[in-house]
Amino acid sequence: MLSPDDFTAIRLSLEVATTATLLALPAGFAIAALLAFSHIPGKAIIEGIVNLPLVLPPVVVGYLLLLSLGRHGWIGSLLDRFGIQVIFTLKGAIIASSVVGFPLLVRSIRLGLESIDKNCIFAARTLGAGWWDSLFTITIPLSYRAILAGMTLMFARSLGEFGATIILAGNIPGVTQTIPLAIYQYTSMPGGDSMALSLCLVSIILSFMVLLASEAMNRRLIRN
Amino acid sequence: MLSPDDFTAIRLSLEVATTATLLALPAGFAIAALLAFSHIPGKAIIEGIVNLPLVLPPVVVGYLLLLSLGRHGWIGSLLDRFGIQVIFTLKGAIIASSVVGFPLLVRSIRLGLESIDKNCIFAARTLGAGWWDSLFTITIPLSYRAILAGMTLMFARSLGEFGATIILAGNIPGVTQTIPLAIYQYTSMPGGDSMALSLCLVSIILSFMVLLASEAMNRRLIRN
Amino acid sequence: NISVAASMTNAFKDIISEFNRQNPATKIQPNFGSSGSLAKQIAQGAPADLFVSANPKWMKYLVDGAMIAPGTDGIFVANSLVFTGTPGSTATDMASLVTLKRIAIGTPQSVPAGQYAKEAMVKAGVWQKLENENKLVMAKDVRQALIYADRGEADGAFVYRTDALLAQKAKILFEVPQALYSPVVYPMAITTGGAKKPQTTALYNFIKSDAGHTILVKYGFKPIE
Amino acid sequence: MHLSVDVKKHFPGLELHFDFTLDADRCGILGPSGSGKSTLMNMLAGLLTPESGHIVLDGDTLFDSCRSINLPPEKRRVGVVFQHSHLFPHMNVAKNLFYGRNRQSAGVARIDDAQLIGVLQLDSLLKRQVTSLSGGEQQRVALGRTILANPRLILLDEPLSGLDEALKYQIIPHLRKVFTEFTIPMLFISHSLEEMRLMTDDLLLMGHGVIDRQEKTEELARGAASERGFINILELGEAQSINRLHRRSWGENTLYLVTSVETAPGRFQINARDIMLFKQHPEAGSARNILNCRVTALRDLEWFVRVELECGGQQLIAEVVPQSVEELGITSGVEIVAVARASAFHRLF
Amino acid sequence: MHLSVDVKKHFPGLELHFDFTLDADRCGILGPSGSGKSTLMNMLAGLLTPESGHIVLDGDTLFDSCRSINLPPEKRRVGVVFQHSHLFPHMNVAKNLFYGRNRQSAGVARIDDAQLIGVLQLDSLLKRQVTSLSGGEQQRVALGRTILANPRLILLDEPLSGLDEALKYQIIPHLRKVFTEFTIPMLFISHSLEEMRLMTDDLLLMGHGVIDRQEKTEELARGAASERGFINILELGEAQSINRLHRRSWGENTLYLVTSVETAPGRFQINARDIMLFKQHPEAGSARNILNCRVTALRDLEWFVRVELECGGQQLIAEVVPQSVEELGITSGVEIVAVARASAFHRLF
Ligand SMILES: Nc1ncnc2c1ncn2[C@@H]1O[C@H](COP(=O)(O)OP(=O)(O)OP(=O)(O)O)[C@@H](O)[C@H]1O
Ligand SMILES: Nc1ncnc2c1ncn2[C@@H]1O[C@H](COP(=O)(O)OP(=O)(O)OP(=O)(O)O)[C@@H](O)[C@H]1O
Ligand SMILES: [Mg+2]
Ligand SMILES: [Mg+2]
Repeated sequence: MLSPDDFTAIRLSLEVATTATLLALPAGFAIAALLAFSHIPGKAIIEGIVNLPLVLPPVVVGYLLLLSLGRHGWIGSLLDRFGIQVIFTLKGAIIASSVVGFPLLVRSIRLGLESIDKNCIFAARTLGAGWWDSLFTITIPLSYRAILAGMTLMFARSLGEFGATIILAGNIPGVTQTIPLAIYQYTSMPGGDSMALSLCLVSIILSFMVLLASEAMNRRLIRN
Repeated sequence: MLSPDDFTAIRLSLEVATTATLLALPAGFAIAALLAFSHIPGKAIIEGIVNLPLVLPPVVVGYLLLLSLGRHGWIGSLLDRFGIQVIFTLKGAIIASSVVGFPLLVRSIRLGLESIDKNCIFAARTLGAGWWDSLFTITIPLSYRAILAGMTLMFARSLGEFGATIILAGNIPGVTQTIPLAIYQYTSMPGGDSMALSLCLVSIILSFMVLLASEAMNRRLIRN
Repeated sequence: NISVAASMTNAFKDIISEFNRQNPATKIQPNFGSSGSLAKQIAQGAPADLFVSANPKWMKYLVDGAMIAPGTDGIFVANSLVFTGTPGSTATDMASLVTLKRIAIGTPQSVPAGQYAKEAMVKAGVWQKLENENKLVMAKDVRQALIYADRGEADGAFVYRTDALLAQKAKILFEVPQALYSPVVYPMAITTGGAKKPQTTALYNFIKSDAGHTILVKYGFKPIE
Repeated sequence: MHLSVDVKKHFPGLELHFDFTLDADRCGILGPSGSGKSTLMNMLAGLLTPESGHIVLDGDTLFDSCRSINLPPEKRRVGVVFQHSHLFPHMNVAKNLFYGRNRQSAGVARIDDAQLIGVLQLDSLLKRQVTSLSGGEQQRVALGRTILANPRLILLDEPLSGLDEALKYQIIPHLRKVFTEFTIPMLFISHSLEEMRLMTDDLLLMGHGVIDRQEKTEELARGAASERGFINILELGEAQSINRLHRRSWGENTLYLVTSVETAPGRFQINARDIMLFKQHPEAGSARNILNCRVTALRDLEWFVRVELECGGQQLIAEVVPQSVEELGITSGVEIVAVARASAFHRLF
Repeated sequence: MHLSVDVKKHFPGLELHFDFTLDADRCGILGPSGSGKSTLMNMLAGLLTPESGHIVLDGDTLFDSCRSINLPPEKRRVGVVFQHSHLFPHMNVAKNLFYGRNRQSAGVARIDDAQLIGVLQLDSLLKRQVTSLSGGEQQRVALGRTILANPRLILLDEPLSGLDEALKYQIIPHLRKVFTEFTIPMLFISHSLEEMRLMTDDLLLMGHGVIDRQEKTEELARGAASERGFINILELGEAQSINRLHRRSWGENTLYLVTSVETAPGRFQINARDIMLFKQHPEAGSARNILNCRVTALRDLEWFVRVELECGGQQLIAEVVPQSVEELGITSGVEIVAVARASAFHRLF
C-alpha cells in the first residue's frame, strides 16, 4: 500500500518533527519562563512576535523565512559563508516546523509555569538551590505536564506542517518531501487519492502514538 | 495602500475568527473538562480525535470537511434539506477555522483546569454549590487565564487559517476571501508582494490587539 | 535540482526515470510546487538548475531578475482549456454557462488556467453576467477547481485537458474554442546556476528530444518545437 | 445530631474502618497524627467516597453502598473548615464569606452576618484579597464562610491551630455561642485536650484507622486521672464580689473564687490534686478556701491515694501522695481540713 | 548570631518598618495575627525584597539597598520552615529530606541524618509520596528538610502548630538539642508563650508592622498576666526513690515529686498558682514540699499578686489572690513558707 517513497516521507516527517520539537524546546522554555516570571516591560511585544507564525498563513511564514534564509537574505548570506545551506534541505523543513510550532510550545509551557506554586521554588532556594538548580529540580519537574503537552502539540503540528515547508525546503521526494508534501503530490495525480488517504492514516497513527507515549510518560512521572 | 477588497477581507477575517472562537468555546471547554477531570476509559481516543486537525495538513482537513459537508457528503446532504449551505459561504470559513483551531483551544483550557486546586472546588461544594454552580463560580474563574490563552491562540490561528478555508469556503472575493486568502492571491502574482505585505501587517496588528486585550482582561480579572 | 510546476509532476517523474536510465551517473532531484513559489525560491537563490513553469509570467519574472541563462527560455509544451462537469449537465458551450449556478475557475490573478478561462468568458460575452451574479468560485489552483466539479459542489470548472483526465466523476463537457483564449504554453529555462553544469543541458535537450515528447504526449501535453 | 457511620476505605499501608453511632451536638475527634481524622471528615462531607458502608445523619442517608446512595457534597449540608483554609483566591474576603450564605434558601438564614463578622474581627478585611491575608486571617475567613452557609453539621479540622492564644480564647466562647445558640452540631478535630474540653461534650477516640472508643470529654479528662488528677465538678451559686474575690455558695459551704466576668450560677471544676489536706486548720495561709470534712473512703492508686470527702453534705475528692496519708493518719471516718486556692476553680459552663 | 535589621516595606493598608539588632541564638517573634511576622521572615530569607534598608547577619551583608546588595536566598544559608510545609510534591519523603543536604559542600554536614529522622519519627515514611501525608507528617518532613540543609540561621514560622500535643513535647527537646548542640541559631514564630519559653531565650515583640521591643523570654513570661498563671521552670537533679516518691535536688533545696519513669536530671515546670504561701510551717499537711523563702518582689496583676521568692539561692514565683497578700502581710523582704504538692511538678524534658 505504501511505496518506498512513502516510507522515506514517513521517516523524514518523523525526523523533522522530532528534531524541530527538541530544537525548539530550550528556547521555548526560556521564552515561556521569561513571559511567566519576569516583569520586564515590552513583554506583550515579545509575546506578539512569538505568536506571529500562528497569525500569519504558513505560506507567508515560509516566504518570510525564505527572504531571510535564502542565499540573498541577511541570515542566509551569513550561513552561506560557513557553507551551510538551508533552502531545499531537511534543515529548511526543520526550521519551518520549528518556527510554525513555536507559539504552541511557548503557550503551553507558559501556562504550566504560571500554575506552579512559587512557594515550592522559594523553599528550594532557601535550601541552597541556585536559580538554575531549582529550575532543573523543581520548576521543570513541576511543569513537566505542560512541557509534555507543548511538545506533543508541537510534534503534531510539525507532522501536519505544509505551507512553510514547501516554500523553504521545497518538495523534493526523498530529500525534503515529508508526509504532508507527499499527500499534496498524490492529490494532484490521477487516482492518487487512495494513496493520499493511506498517508493521512499514517499521520494519524503517528500522532496517536505520540499522544499515548506522552500520557504514559505522564503517568510514570506521577508515580515516581 | 489597502484596496476596498482588502478592507472587506479584514472584516471577513475578524468575523470568521471571532465567530469561530466563540462557537468553539463551549465545546472546547466541555471536552477539556472531560479530559482533565473524568476517568473514563478511551480518553486517549477522544484526545487523539481532537488533535487530528493539528496533525493533518490543513488542506487535507479542508478536503475531509468538504467530503462530509459537501452537497453529497453525509452531513452536507442533511443540511441541504434544511436549506443550509456551507460550501462557498462564510459558514464554511468559520467551520474550517473552528475545526483547525479546536485542538489549541482544548489543550490550553485542559492545562488550566488541571492546575486548579481541587480543594477550592471541594470547599465550594460543601458550601452548597452544585456541580454547575461551582463550575461557573469557581472552576471557570480560576481557569480564566488558560481559557483566555486558548481563545487568543485560537483567534490567532483563525486569522492565519488558509488551507482548510480555501477548500471548504472557496476564495470568493467579498464573500469568503479572508486575509490569508487575499495574501495568497497577492503573492501568487508577480509584483503583488508589497500588497501582500501590507495585509500581513494588518494581520500582525490585529493579533497584537487581541493579545493586548487579553492581557488587559487578565489584569482586570486579577484585580477584581 | 530542477523546479517543476506541480501540474507536470507525473510527466516529469517519467521523464526523469527515463533520463536516468540513459544517464545513470546523473542524479536529479525534482522540486514540485506552484509556479509562483518555485519562481520565488529561485529568485531567493534556491539552487535550482532547470525551471519549468506553467505560466510565462513567472518565467518573465525570473528573466527580468537575471536568474535565467540567456537564450535558454522558451515554450516547450502547450495545453488546452476544457470545461468539465458532471455528465448530463446543461452546459454544452460557452453561451450555456449562464444557466449554471456555480462555476469553478482558478483565481484569474494567480492561476493561469483561471486567466485563460476569464479571457474565454470575456470573449464569449458571459463573464460580466457570471461575475455580477457571484457564480464564479475562485479556486487556489486548477486542481481545486477540478475537485469542486468532481464532487459536484460546482456545476462545472474550467481546467486544462491534462487535469480533466484526473477526474473520477466529472467528464469533459466541451472544449473551449482555441479562438477565445491565448495559447496555453509552458516555458522552460536553465537558470544561471544550472548553466554551469553540463548535465542540465543534457536534461534540457532530452526533454526537447523525441523521447521526451513521447512522454509528454502520454500525459496529454502538446509538445512545441 | 444523630450520626451513624460504618465506612471502610483502603490506603496503601493503612486500612480504615470507622464504625460508630453518635448522639451528640458537640463532639470531638481525638487521635494521633495520621490516624485518619481528616479522611473521616472528607467522607462525611462527601469529598471522598468510602469503599463500602453507610453514613446516616439525622435519619437522612448520606451514603449507602448497598442502596447506591451517595449524596453530593452540596446536598449534604455538611460544612467543613479545613486544616488549610482553601479560600477562593479570585474573590475578596466578603465574597468568600457570603459564598455559601448566598446559596441558602432565603428564609433560613439564622446567623447574623454583622455579628459573626464582628466576632471573627473581619470587619476591616472585607474588601481585601484573600491571597494577601496572613495565615490566621485566612483561617478566620474560612471559619466565617462555613458558619454563614448554615449547615446542619459543621466539621472543623484543627481550625484554631493557626490562631494566636489571645485570639483563640477570644473566639472560642463566641464559637461555642454560635454552635449552641443556633444549635449547629459539630465535629471538632484538635490535638489539644484543652480546646476539646472547651468546645465539645463527647469525644471519639481514634486509633490508626479505627474509632477506639467513645467517651464524654469530661470523663476522659477525669479518666486521665493517673496523669493529671481527678476532676471534681461543682455546682456553685451566684457570685458576690467580696474583697476582689467572688463568693459563691456550694451547698451549705461557701467558696471564694477568683473573679471572672460572669456572675451567674454555673458548673465549675477543680482538680483533686489542687486540694490539700491538713490535720488542723492551717493558720495564715494564702489559700482562701478551708473546709472541714470527713473522710468517707480511700482508694490507693499506686502513686496517689484518692481520698473521698464529705463536707457540708457535698462530695469532694482529693488526691494526695501515699506518704501524706501515712503522716496525717488519714483513714475512713477521720475529720480533716481540705484547703483549696481561689484560683483552683475553673468554670466549665 | 548577630543580626542587624532595618528594613521598610509597604503593603496597601500596612506600613512595615522593622528596625532592630539581635544578639541571641534562640530568639522568638511574638505578635498578633497580621502584624508582619511571616513578612519579616521572608525578607530575612531573601524571598521578599524590602523597599529600603539593610540586613546584616554575623557581619555578612545579606541586603543593603544603598550598596545594592541583595544576596539570593541560596547564598544566604538561611533556612525556613514555613507555616504551610511547601514540600516538593514530585519527590518522596526521602528526596525532600535530602534535597538541601545534598546541596551542601561535602565536609560540613554536622547533623546525623539517621538520628534526625529518628527524632522526627520519619523512618517509616521515607518512601512515601509527600502528597499522601497527613498535615502533621508533612510538617515534620519540612522541619527535617530544613535542618539537614545545615543553615547558619533557621527561621521557623509556627512549625509546631499542626502537631499533636504528645508529638510536640516529644519533638521539642530534640529540636532544642539539634539547635543548641549543633549551634544553629534560630528565629521562632509561635503564638504559644509556652512553646516560646521552651524554644527561645529572647523575644522580639511585634506590633503592627514594627518591632515594639525586645525582651528576655523568661522576663516576658514573668511579666505577662496569663490566664493560667506563671509557669516556673526548675532545673532539678537526679531522682532517688524514697517512700514511693522521687527526691530531687533543686540547688540547695530538696523537692519531693511524684514518681515517674525517668530518673535523670531535667527541667520541670510548676505553675505559680500551685504554690501556696503560709506564715508559718503548716503542721501535718498533705503537701510534700515546704520551703522557707524570702519575698524579693511583689507585682500586682489585678486579680492576682505575683510574689517573687528566693529560696536557698533559687528563684521561684507564686501567684496568690490579693486578699491573701493582705492577710499574710506579704511585703518585700518578709520570710514566708512556700508549700507545693508533689504532683504539682511536671517534667518538660
Ligand atoms: N490519598 C492517599 N493515599 C495514600 N495514603 C493516604 C492518602 N490520604 C491520606 N493517606 C494516609 O492516611 C492516613 C490518614 O491521613 P489523615 O490526613 O486522615 O490523618 P490525620 O488524622 O488527619 O492526621 P493529622 O493530625 O496529621 O492531620 C495518613 O497516614 C496518610 O498518610
Ligand atoms: N502581598 C501582600 N499584599 C498586601 N498585603 C499583604 C501582602 N502580604 C502580606 N500582607 C499583609 O501584611 C500583613 C502581615 O502579614 P503576615 O503574613 O506577615 O502576618 P503574620 O504576622 O505572619 O500573621 P499570622 O500570625 O496570622 O501568620 C497582613 O495584614 C497581610 O494581610
Ligand atoms: Mg488531618
Ligand atoms: Mg504568618
